[in-house]
Amino acid sequence: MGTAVLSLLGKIASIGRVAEPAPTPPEPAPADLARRAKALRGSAQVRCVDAGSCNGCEIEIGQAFGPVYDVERYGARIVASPRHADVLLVTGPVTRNMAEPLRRTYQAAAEPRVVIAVGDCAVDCGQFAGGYGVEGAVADVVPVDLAVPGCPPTPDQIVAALRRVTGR
Amino acid sequence: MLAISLVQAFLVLFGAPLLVGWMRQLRSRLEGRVGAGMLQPWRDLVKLLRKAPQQPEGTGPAFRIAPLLGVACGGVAAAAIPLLSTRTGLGAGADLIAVVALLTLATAALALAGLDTGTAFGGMGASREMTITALAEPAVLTAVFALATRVGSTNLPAIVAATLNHGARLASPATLLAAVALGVVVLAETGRLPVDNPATHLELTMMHEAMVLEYSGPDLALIELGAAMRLTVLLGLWSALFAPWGIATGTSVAALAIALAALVAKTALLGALIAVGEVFMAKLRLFRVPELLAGSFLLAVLAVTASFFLA
Amino acid sequence: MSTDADLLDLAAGLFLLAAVAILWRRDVVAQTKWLIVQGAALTGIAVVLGADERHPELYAVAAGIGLLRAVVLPALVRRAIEARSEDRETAPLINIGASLLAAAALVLLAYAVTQPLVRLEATAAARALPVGFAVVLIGLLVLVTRRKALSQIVGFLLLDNGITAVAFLAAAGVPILVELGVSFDLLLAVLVLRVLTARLRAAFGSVDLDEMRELHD
Amino acid sequence: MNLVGTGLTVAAAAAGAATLCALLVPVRVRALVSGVLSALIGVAGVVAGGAALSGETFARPLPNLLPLAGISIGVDALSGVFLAIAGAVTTVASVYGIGYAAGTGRGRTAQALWPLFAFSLLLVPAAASVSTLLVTWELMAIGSLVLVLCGDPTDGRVREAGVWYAVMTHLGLVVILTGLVWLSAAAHAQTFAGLRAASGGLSPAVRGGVFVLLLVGFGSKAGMAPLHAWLPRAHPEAPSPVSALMSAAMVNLGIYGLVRFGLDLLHGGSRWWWIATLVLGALSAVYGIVQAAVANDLKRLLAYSTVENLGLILVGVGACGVFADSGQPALAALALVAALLHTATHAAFKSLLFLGAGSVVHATGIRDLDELGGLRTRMPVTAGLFTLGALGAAALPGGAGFPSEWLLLQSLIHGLAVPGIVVVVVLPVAVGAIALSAGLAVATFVKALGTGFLAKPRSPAAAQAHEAPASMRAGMWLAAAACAGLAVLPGAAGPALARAAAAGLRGSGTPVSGGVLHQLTALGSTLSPLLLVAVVAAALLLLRAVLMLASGPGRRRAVVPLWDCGAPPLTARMGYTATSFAEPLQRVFDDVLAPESDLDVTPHAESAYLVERVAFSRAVPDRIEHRLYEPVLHSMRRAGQAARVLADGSVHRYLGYGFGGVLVILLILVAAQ
Repeated sequence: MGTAVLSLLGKIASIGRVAEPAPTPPEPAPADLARRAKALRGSAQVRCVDAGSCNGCEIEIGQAFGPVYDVERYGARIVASPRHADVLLVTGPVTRNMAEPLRRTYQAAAEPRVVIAVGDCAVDCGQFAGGYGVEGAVADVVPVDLAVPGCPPTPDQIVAALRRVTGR
Repeated sequence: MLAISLVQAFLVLFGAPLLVGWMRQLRSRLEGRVGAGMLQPWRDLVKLLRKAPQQPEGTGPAFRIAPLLGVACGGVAAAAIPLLSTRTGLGAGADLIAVVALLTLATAALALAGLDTGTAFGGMGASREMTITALAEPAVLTAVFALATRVGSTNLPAIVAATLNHGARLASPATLLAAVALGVVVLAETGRLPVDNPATHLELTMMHEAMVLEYSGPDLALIELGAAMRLTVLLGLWSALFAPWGIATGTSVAALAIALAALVAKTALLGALIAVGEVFMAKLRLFRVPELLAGSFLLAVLAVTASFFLA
Repeated sequence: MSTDADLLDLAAGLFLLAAVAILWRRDVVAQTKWLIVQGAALTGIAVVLGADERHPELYAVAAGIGLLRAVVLPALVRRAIEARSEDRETAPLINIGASLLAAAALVLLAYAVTQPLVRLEATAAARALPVGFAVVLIGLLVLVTRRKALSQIVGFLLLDNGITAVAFLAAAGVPILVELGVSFDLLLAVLVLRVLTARLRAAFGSVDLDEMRELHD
Repeated sequence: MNLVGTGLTVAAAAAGAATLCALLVPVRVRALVSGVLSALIGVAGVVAGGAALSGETFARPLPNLLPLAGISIGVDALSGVFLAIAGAVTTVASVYGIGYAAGTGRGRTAQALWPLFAFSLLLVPAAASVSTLLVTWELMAIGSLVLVLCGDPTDGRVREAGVWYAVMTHLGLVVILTGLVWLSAAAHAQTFAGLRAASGGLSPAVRGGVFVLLLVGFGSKAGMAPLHAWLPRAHPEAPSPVSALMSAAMVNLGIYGLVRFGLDLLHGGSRWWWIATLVLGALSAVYGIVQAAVANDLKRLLAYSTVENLGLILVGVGACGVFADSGQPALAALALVAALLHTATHAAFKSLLFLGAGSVVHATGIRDLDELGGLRTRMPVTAGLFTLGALGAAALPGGAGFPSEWLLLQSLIHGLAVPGIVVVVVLPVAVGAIALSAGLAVATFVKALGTGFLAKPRSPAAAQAHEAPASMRAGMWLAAAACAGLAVLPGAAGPALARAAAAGLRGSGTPVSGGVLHQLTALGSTLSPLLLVAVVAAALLLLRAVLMLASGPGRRRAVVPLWDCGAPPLTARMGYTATSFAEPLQRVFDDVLAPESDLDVTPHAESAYLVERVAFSRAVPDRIEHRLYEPVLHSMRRAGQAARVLADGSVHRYLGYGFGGVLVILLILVAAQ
């Protein structure tokens, strides 16, 4: 306590807000997704599933939830259990070992639920297409609603995708 | 006055998520974020209530009743505590020990629900939560003892009214020590830092969160609402005991309006204190928590003795 | 009840709280911070007594105490700590929880023991007497149950604060000379301990008293 | 011959009849007939007790029944409490016992002894003279001992428990005997009336000495630490109805002895008696519940919880003594009422819990919580009723234990009006102890319920459990009704208990007048459990209805698989067992419990670095037993070895010993003249 607290307070005061100003909202989601997005009423609990990615996308997702991009301001929040989740952020090509867990994660999330495939690998297996351990793209295992291309996609792409779900 | 009790209950019911939202908003501002706004918890609740209800295989009544019981106990406690006026409806039921017991009942029910799932995390959370609750009890009741002896009753309205009539008592060491002791317990019972981290996503460090991993949809909404109400009720109780300014002793509308403003201000202030404090605090190791609670028990004992050899 | 009495009670309560906190915290730096608080509380007690019993010279004593207890001695301890940053954690012989419970028992004991004195005169000072006594006992507890020489110094200071408080509350303000004498030999003691620990550290690299046992044979 | 007398007579008749039937009636209907008759004993006891509580008294000497002293029966309101409790528990346990005995074919001896034991439980509080008390006490001890041994003769643990129980209960009897003989010799009286009149004139030293002896003797029967060692051994091994009768009715009589002699006949005595009682009570409460929290044998857990609750009752009795000694009749009465009320509530929920545990053992043959689990689906009634009992034992709102513990705390809180340093020092500690035991009780019974009845079955036996037969369920329902009644309407028992308290404090120079009783109700009536329960229930229903409306019609819960982190299967071995649930608590109280754990790693044959098998075992033995009893037993064994040298089997030597003894006595006589 004491000096440490004061110095930290000083930092907080001097730095202030680090979040960047909100970019223009993205175009609304496709129809079927829009219906569910409306049901979510501007709040999206997010569960990340690494179906076999190189962790590049995880780093970007981490950035998206960090103070600078701050997707939480749009009502998205990471949760610890798929039971609590409305949105699954799936990254990487689905490996044989992760196919079943991914299916079960999808089952565990209560309706209405949204699946976002993050990164080229998730969209179309990218680099790893046809790899011996690869089951396929995320869409081959669970129904995908939104795709965020890029290797890795930039945080604001991820933020944009989540904003289309929360509609804020 | 039954009306006052009902007002209090609904006040807490609707205000609790706002308090949580306020604390989260403050916290994210301190972290340099923009924050989701004070209404976010309500958005979450409404959404969860609309989601499809699920029942995990092999779970039974305990799992289904616990969320309801959490909210119900929170509401009854809110109705019993003199938040707005000392003339609450449950005059006889508004007993300090009874209120504490009610909140413990809700905790026990949730722990049973956690065990009912039969998953490792549910059991883990239940075991830890009950350990903390069990060890917090002595500090609570001894502090209650210290407060009750001067009034000669554990009836909450009586205690609050007595404090309102003798403001000087608030400055006495006994009250201060009891305040610190109960403050520590409130942190422990509401699962805030340094006892539990409400924002953790790592199962192995969870207590409260681990118990509710199986809940989803409306049940989860009730669980979160219950937790928020618990926090609000305990903060309201604390402020009623140690900062009762503004609480009406009658039932006149003007006095109640003032009391309402005072209540909002006090609760918001306490919430802000906790939120700011959590920025500077790390979670204690599970087996350091008993030390914390033993310390608060010691403070409570000091409060009892102090109420004899001082003031 | 007069406001003076209330203030005295407050100061006494703070005094006790600081002792408890010192027992509670593991970090010696935090303990020294609480020592400062306790010194301030002690000064407060002296001032209130001075105002209460119209002893202007007590203000001087209070000033001296404030300077010594709230500034000089904690500063010395801090210096000693900065000299050796590695043993800031006190390694208690009995775990913190147990020693806290023991402290609770000690406070009750202090209360029970000092009752006859309190009954003699019903002044606020007399009623606050058990606080001082309790702090003496807690100081002894710290002295006994802490391994590191540094935290023992802290315990020693705690003990002395308690003695001073008892002297004040019992005798309603000891003569300046006594007080100064006590404080000075205390100062000496601290200096000696510091030198000693510095030497030991130079010789053995650590100030864990358990390891000093080896010096016997 | 008023209602009390009639009740006792009927009970005696029923006891005789039940015993005869157990011996003569063919085995098919034996259980039914003797069970019904034993239940009749209980009902008669309840009637007698109720009559006594409503103010009737009954006294009758039966001089010819026993040579020399004769038997004298006397019942007042205080005895009434314990009569009623013992009777009620007997009724419940007998009804339950019908199905239990039919199921396990409990032996003829057991069924013949059961009524006698039950009747002796009614006789002890009805005794009105020292000799009567001692006789009935011994009857009770023998009866319970044989019934314990009826558990399972082949089981070694049963035999061991029997030995422990036999030794300790008879040592207790010897101590009580010494105390009472000393008392009546000093007071030149052996009827209670005579003692009450005479004991005022005794010297404080004598009365103090007598009280210490009685505290030890009665305390050991009441499971007061450190004399509790027999309880967690005997209660689990006995057949469950017997456990219920012992744990809910028999141990109470230790309390009765203390109140009757200490407060009534010895006139309250001096303050240190009661401080000692209070402190020992607080110690038993905390030690008992800490042991219960880490126990994983269901019945052992319940037995330790009995130690805890009797400790709480002792705290109440001690507080009552202290207040009475410092001239606070209202407070003394309040504390005693709290103690008696807790005796009643404890009897209710503990009999329910032991009967529930009995059904579990009956259905699975398992007592180890680690191997149970998932019983809720197969035996719903037992699970539901056990929940009610657990709620009571955890002293949570809606549970039977809540009002009584609340009242106890009230008496202590008001007690700080009493002057005296010791009081001020002791009461906060007592409150802390009560609070800790209350908190740990919640954890303990969440464990018992959650790992025993919820979750997944952890053994085949638990998976194939079956609901208890009708008569056993009926017994549990009766006990549950008692629990519910005491939980929501404890006030109904108020006046009766106040009368009992007045009777208990009669001797101690603190007249409990009508005014005091009024004060008492004023102190005690600030809580209305009924209101509390009703409001919570109303809130629950309201919430449920609102949710129904909000979610709209036709939204049914979709049954989904448990979240297994994506990696099936989720087996019962992954769930938390009772041991793992209690592990944090056990680590917190390590210094108190001193658990013995043993890790045995067997390396692989080829390499010392490859582990082939790891065996881990942990036991939490009763530490007091270890540190206090084993040294004593050891030294006694050594003494025995030494004595064997003297006894080498030669008849002449034995005759020589006898002759020498006679000579010594003669010499003493000569010297005395």
